[in-house]
Parts: sequence; structure tokens; C-alpha cells
Amino acid sequence: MPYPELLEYAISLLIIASAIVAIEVRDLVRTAISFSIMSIAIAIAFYMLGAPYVSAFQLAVNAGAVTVLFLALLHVIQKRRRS
Amino acid sequence: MIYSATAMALILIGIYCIATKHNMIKIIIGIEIICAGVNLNFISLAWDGQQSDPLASSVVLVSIAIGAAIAAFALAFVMNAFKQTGSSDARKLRRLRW
Amino acid sequence: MSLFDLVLFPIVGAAGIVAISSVVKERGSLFGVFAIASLSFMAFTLFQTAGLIPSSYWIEGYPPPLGVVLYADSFSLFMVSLFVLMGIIVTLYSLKYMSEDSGLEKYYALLLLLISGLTGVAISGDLFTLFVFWELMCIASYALVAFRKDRWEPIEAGFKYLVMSTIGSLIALYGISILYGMTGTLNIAEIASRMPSSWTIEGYFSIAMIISGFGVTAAIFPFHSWLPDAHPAAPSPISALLSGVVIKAGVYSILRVLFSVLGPARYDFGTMLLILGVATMTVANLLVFPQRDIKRFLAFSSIANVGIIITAAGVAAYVAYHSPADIHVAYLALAGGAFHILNHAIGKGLLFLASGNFIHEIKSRDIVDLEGISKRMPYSAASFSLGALSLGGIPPLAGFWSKLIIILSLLYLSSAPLMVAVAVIMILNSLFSAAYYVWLIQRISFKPVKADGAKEAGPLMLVPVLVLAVLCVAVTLALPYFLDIVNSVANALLG
Amino acid sequence: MQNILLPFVLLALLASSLIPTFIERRSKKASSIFATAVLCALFAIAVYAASSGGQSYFLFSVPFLGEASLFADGMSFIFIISSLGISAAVSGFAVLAEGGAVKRGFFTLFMLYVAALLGIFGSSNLILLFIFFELMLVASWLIIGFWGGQNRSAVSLKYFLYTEFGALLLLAGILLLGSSIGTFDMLAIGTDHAITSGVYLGAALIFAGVLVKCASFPFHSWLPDTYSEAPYALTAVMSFSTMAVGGYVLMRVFQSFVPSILSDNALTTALAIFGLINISYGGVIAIKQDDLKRLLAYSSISQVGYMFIGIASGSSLGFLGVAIWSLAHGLSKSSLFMISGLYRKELGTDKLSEMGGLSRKMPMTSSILFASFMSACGIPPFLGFWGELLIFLAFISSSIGAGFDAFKLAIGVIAIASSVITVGYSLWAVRRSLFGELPEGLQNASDPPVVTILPLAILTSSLVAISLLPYLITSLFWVFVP
Repeated sequence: MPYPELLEYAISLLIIASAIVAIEVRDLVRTAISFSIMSIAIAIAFYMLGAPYVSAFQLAVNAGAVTVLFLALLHVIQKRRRS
Repeated sequence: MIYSATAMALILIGIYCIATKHNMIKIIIGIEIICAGVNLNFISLAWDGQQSDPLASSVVLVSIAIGAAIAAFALAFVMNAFKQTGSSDARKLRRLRW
Repeated sequence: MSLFDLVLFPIVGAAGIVAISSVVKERGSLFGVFAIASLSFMAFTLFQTAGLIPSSYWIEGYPPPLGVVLYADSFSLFMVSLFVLMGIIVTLYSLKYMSEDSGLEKYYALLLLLISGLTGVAISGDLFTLFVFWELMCIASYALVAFRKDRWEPIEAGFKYLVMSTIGSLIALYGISILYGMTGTLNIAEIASRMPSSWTIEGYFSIAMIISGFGVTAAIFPFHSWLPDAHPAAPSPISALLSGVVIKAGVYSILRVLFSVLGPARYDFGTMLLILGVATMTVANLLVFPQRDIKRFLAFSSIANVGIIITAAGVAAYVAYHSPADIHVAYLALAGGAFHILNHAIGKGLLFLASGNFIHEIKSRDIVDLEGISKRMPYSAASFSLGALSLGGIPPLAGFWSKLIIILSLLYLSSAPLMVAVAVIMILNSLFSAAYYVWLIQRISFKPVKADGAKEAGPLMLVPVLVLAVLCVAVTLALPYFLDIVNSVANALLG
Repeated sequence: MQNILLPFVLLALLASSLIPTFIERRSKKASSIFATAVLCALFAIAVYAASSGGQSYFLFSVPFLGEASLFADGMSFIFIISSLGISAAVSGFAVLAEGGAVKRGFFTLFMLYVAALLGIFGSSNLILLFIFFELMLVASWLIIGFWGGQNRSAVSLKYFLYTEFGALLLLAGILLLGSSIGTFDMLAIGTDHAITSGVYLGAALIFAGVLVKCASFPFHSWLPDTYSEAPYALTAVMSFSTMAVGGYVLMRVFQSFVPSILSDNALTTALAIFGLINISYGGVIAIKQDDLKRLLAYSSISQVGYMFIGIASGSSLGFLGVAIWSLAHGLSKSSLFMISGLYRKELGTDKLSEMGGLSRKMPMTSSILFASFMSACGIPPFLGFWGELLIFLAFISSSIGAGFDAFKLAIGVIAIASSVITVGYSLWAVRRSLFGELPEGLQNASDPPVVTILPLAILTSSLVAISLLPYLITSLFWVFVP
């Protein structure tokens, strides 16, 4: 077996834990960050499963672009709400 | 196999989130979590112990892109709804019967 | 000319519209004409393809089972012809109906993308291509539902539609991934041949995922709740397209995956489909009665009609699994279901466009405000009544025949108590639908006039409605011809 | 025998039904005159067609339905000719009495209605029959909805729902029967079929559908409302058609598809019991009515009973009786309904309590009214007598012929006895309207011109004429298509 099983369990746990944090935490910025962590963990899982290109794409799009999109939206909303 | 289980857990978490949360942004996060779960399932099923099937990789690449597009689209809806109700709470949108 | 052109023409058209719009601003009708032109090219291609089925197409150097494959049999072409027909009629109708809106280049481009996505779903030869075009179709329809984004209703309905439909398509993708895990491929023909010959639990799990996933777009009973919001919120031509063909794309995908991939002889999904179909039509028919908004009224009736189609598919699958000796009944039932797809597309398109004429004139969707409108808008109202009678199942109009075939196939199996029960429920449902459509016609025709200032719609809005009304009648006159077509559809699905 | 006449009659009627709407712009009277002319001409053609014997004409073939033909044997021809004749008389009366002042589009729907009737009586395929059945329903529903009385909206919906319910029962029965036997085409039926549960259930469902359509006892409540709200021209034809269609469908299905079911005791006894209930129930309610139109409506419910008893006899003699009875009922009821329309127009009322002594003021109308009521009672010189005679003769002989059945015999005897009720309400209505004191308001009442009531006179005299030459019908009835 090329990878130790323990690491797989750890990463699965990280994915699930960060997903739960992402939906349960009240602050939306933390939600976005937690979502990003989940995406990174999934990217690691992709890499371990022998799909390095997908992993890179996942990092770029989900952990990067989508999270930035969320943060930008939150920023706009908060700015509007203040004014 | 463990990643398939994780994928299923992610899908359930996502559905739970959409069913119970009222914030529109949380709902979109839920959709993205489901999307991530489905992708993970694909890749985990493509792995036979030695190598990964390139077919699944190409599917997941496109699927990630589609997920991002949906997120962008849904966030545009949130912006529009926010312009009208001044809130991102989906309960403000309950004039329609769900 | 190849299958690929079918999908390509509308996409190129959409790109062309966007390109033109950067030069010529705010010329809605020009974009509309452009859209009609690209759809006409598509129809032309379709005619050329029609003789060559079943045919497949793949990009040079990437043969199946790995590469992207387009595949068309008679079921695919049947659906594509419906999409093109409704697309052209709706675009023609939009020329006048949407002329007061702004951002029409986006409207027509999205309309073409929607048609392209629908077509792609119908002619894809592997499940991955199907999913890609599915998402293209979904995103285009979200945008079109929320096209009038400065009002609250389209935004809310669109968001609700987006959330539910996206979950649905992701769940369907999950089901597809399980199929991939079982066989290691996504090509439809390849999966079918690699599938284990007896049933497995994963197979049933993926069936459940596929039905509930695509079932959201098809508006099957527990997942239907987005439809009565989204269809009324859209502009009338888009409602016609959504109710007429987009929900049929969901039905198509369910049937394609269940029948061509999983196989009705291996898996017993017939009972499941029967229960879902009967529940869908009964619930929706009961929910039609309290509606006072004409478009919600029609939307609920769309759900009921999907229930009828799903029931027909359920009968076919049930027969193929439980009593293969009676397989001719399965062909009959599927032919009835396919025929109902056609009739409902024409009829519901007609109803939504005709009600669009009323709404355009009196600016209200309340049925009370529509009372007696037939005195002022006789042609629209007469066409509306024709469509309503057809969907209410009054012979000799089209809707009667499809219901008749389905009920007949149920009664051929009258030794099975389940089938008799379904037949009874279906007949009761026909009574319901006839009742509420007649009630609607009564309000529109027999009551004293409420909207005094209304006058008949202009030719650009009237012609599409009249064309559909004529089609409603023509289907009856050319019944043997259409029966041949739906028979070949049933053959394509059952092999 | 392939013969073009029958499809010609039907197609001519369907095609010309659109014309009245278009020629109305030129002259108000034109549409009704046109309709009358077409109906009269087609009546003549139909008579000629009947004289050349039974016939069929292949129309089309649909894979799962089998072949569909237009087809007429003697039984069909009796009904076809009578529906054409009665509707011609009714539209003629509308021209003469109303001066053609009927609303735009009325005659289009009216001719469609008649065409649907012809289609029902002339279809060989049960599905085709059902289609014409629904066409009849839609046409009459639209007529009531557009030109009915005050209450038309609610009544037309009630009418539609009841009849649609009946039609769906009929459809279920047809489908069940057809799928059990294997064909819907009565010309393709081979030998007699075994009575399976599917066939039995199908026959029972068809019976239930006919009960609704004929407004038989438990499902009768739509009929009085509909008859009193509908325009009288439609009511006059409907009084013939609802009953004739029901009887024809039962006879056709039982005789052509499953003859052996007519020897099934349970079904025929049920028919006879429904018949008995209808005769007495409808008659008793009719006595209490004050409104002439409602009285006639309840009397129709009562008359359906005779028809059921005739069918319950299960013999050709009984069927002949039913055919004659339907014709007699159609001739008399349609002139009665037209007279009630005339009363409403001339006297301003058709309440029996506000009438009386009209026999002196309106002798012609009164004699037609009297003759029609007498025919309904089955008094000899009128055609109703032959119908009633044959029906009871056949029923009684069926209950003692094949083995003595005391229960059925008792039903027959009670039915004969309860036809006294028919005589009762008829004479009571005649007494109240034609004799006694003339009320103040009606001192100026007088007969309309002779020309106006000419159609009524023709109907009534044919009641007598056919009664004196009954072989006109009986010889026609025995014609069968090879």
C-alpha cells in the first residue's frame, strides 16, 4: 500500500470536521475560510488518489476562486449594510 | 473506500445544511459541499490501488468548473436579493410557499 | 452535417448574438430574428439527420468508450424535434412579448443556450456529456427564470429553483458516479454491456439517486415544490418552454438512464416509478383546485402530466421485469408515455402562450380578472380552450389519445390488482383534470366581461398560439403517423 | 357492403356545421334556414340509404385499436333517421317561431351535436363511438354555457362534470371489455366470447356509465337543472338523444360484443330493477312539479325506466320495442319541449299553476300537447303504444320463457302497474294547462300562425302515421350487415 491508512483517516476526518465547522459557525468569514480548508483537504485527497491535475485544479478553483468570491460578496454586503 | 464514505458524509452534511440553514450564503456553501462530495466520490472510485482512471479525472475537472459557475451564479442571485430585501436571510424570501 | 452541428448551431447563434450586440445596441427584434435563423438551421440539420438514425459521432481520435460521444436514436430525435419546434415558436412569440424589456441580447442568447443544452442532453451518448449539457441547460434556465431581476418574485423563485435543481443534478451526478464505480466507464452502451447480469444493491442505490436527482427537474412528487413558483415567475414564453420541454428533459434523462443503461429486465424500478407517478399526478391534480393565479394553475397541471408520463414508464418497466411474456404491453405503455410528452409539450406551450396574451393585455394573472376575456380576445381564448380541452383529455383532441393508450395498457394487465388500482386512479385523475380545465374555460368564456379595455393580441403574438392550436388538432388527424413515431421511440428504449 | 352514403351524411354535417357562423353576417335568418335545409336533405338521404339495406364503410385503422368503420344496420338506421328528423323539425321550428333571432354560432354547435349523434349511432368501433360521445358532450356543454338561462354557469359545469364522469365510466368499461375480448371493432368479432371477469366488469362499467348519461335514478340530479336551463331547441333534441344514446350503447355493446351476457340473470335483473325504480320515482316527482319544463324533465327520467326494462328482456323483440319507444319518446318529448318554449314566449310563463283553459284559446297547440302526452302514456293510436307493448311483451316472455323466474315476472307486473303513474302525471298536466278556468292574464292568448307550428304538427302526425304503419320500423329493424 503506497500510503499509510492512518493518513487517509486523518484527512477524511479533516474534511468532515471542516465541512461541519463551515456550516455551523456563525461568522460568515469563518465559514468561507473553513470551506477553503475543506477544499484544500480534498485536494490532498485527490493527490493521494493519483489525480494530481485535478488536485491542482481543485486548489486553484475551489480553495482559491470560489472562496475569494464568497469573501468578496461578504465584503460588499457588509459595506452596504454599514452605509 | 474510506473516501467514498467521506463523500457520502459530505453529501449528507450539505443536504442537512440546505435543509436547516436560513442564510442564503450558507445554502450556497451547502451546495458546494455536496459538489465536493460528488467529486471526491468519483476520484475515489477511479482509484484501483495502483493508478487512477483518467476518465474520472476529466469528469471531475469539468465538474469543479461547473460547481464554481453555479456558485458564482448563485452569489449573483444573493446580490440581487440583497438589493431588494437588504438581507441575505432566505426567510425574507418566504412570500412564496416552499 | 452531423449530430455535433445540432448542438453547435444554437451555441454559435448565442455567441453571434452577443457579438452583434456589442456593435448594435438595443435592437431586440434583430437578435430575435437571428435566434430564429440559427434555430432554423438546426431544424434543417435535424431533417437531414432524421434518416440516418441510430447514428453516433465522436471527436476524431477520441473513440468511445473513453471520448465524448454523441448518439442519437429515435427517442433522441423525437425529443430534439420537440425542442426545436418549441424553441422556434417561443422565440417568434418573444419578438413582441419581450419587446418592452431591456437586455434582450442576453435573453435570446440564453434562450439559444437553453435549447442547445436540451438538445445536448437528448443526443449525448455518455453520461458525462449528458451531465455537462444538463448543467448548461439548468444554468440557462435559472437565468431566464430570473430574467426580470428587478422584481422580487423572479429572484425568489429563481433562487429556490437554483438551489433545488442544483442539488438534484448533483445527486444525479452522484448516482452516475456509482454507476461508474460499478463498471468503470460512462459510455451508455458500454455500461449496459458491462453491467452484472443480476441485480446488485449498488444498482438500486444508483437508481434511487438518479430518479430523485433528475426527478427534481422533472418535478416528480416530493421534489416538485420549486415548479409552481419558478414557472409563473418566468416571462410567459419561458414558462411555455420550461413547462413544455425542460421538465421533459428530466423525464428523458430518467428514462434514458433507467431503460438504456440499467435495463428494466435486470432491475425492478417499475413499481417505484408507478408509485411516484401516481402520487405525482394525484397530489398535483388536487393542488390545482385552490389556485387562483392562472400560471400557477397551469404549472400544477404540468406536474400532474409528468406524473402520467412517469406512470406510463412505470408500467413498461413493471411489465418488462415481472411478466416478460406480455412485453408488447410495455411497448404500448412507453409509446403512450412518449405520445403524452408530445401532446403535453404542444398543449402546455399553447396554454402558457395564450395566457401570456391575456396577461400582456390586462396585466394581471388572477383568474378572476380574466373572466369573460373571450368576448374581447376571441382567437386567443378559443386557442386556449382548445389546448385546455386537449390536456383535459377530451376526444378527439391530442391529449385524449395518449391517456387512452396508457390506460389501455394498464387494463391489458387487469389480472394484476396493482394495475387495476392504478387504472382507476388514473381515470379519476382524468376526471379531475377535465373538471378544472372546464372550470377554467367557463370562467374565461361564459362569465360577463371584466376587462373591458382588452383587445386581441397582435399578429406576432397570435400566430404562434394559432400554430400550436392547429398542431393540437393535427396530431389527431395524423394519428397513425404519430403512432409510428412513438412506437419507434418505445422500440429505441426497450430494444 | 361498402357504401358511401353513410360517411357522406356524417361528413356533410360536420363540414356544413361551420357555415352558419359565417353566413350569419349577411342575414339573421340565413343560418337557421341553412341548418334546417341541410338537416332535411340529409334526412332524405339517410332514408334513401336505409332503404338500400344495411351498410358499412371502412374509415381508417389504428394499430392498437383495430379498424374503425362507419356502419349501420337496421337498429342504427332507426336512430339515425329519427335524430335527423327530429333535429330538422327543431331547427325548422326555431326559424319559424324565433324568426331566426338566435345567437351567433348556435347552429354551428347544434349541427355538431347532431353530427356527434350520428357518429354514435354509426360507429363500428367502440373508441370511435366514445369520441363522438364526448363531442356530443362538449357541443351541448358549450350551447348551455353560452345561451342557457340565468343560472347557466353553474348548471353547465354540473352537466359537464356528471356527463364526463359517466363518459369516463363508459371509457373504462369499453377499454376493459375491449382488452378482454381482444378487439374494439364490432365487425371483427368472431364467435361468441366466454364471460370472463374482465368482460363482466367491463359490461357493468358500461352499464354504470349509461346510468349517468341517461340520468337514471341515483345519478339523475343533473337532468332537471340542465333541461330547464338549456335553450329549448337543445332541450328538444337532448330529450331524444340522452335516452336514445344510452339505450343504443347498451343494446349495441350487449348484442354485438357479448350476447351471452344477456342471459346473465344478475345483470338483467339489475337493469329491470333500475327500470322499475325510474318509472315510479321519476313519475312521482313529476306529479309534484309546477314548472312544465321540469315536469317534462322528470318525466324523461321516468321514461328511461321503460327502456331499461326493454333491454333487460335480452331479446330482439325487446330491442325493437326500445327502438320504437325511443323514437316515440323523441317525437313526443321534443314537441312538448318546443311547446313549453312557445308558452314561455307567448304567455310569458310555463308554470302550470298560472295556466288553464288553454284548449279554447290555443286549439292547435293544445291538441299537439295532448297527443304527445297520450303517446308518452302509451295510449293506442300513438306510436308509444307499440313501444310499450313490445317492451312488456318481451320482458314478460323472457321471465317465463327460459325457465320461470318469479322475481323478474313480479318486477314486470309491477312495472306495468306503475305505468299508471305516467298516465297520472300526463293527464294531470293536461288537466291543469288545457282545461279549467282561464286565468286573467291569459285572456289574449292565441295560437301562433299555422306555419309556426307546422314542424310540431309534422312530428305529431308522424307519431300517428308510423303507429298505423308499424312495419316501416319493424322491417327496417331486421336489416343486418353481413
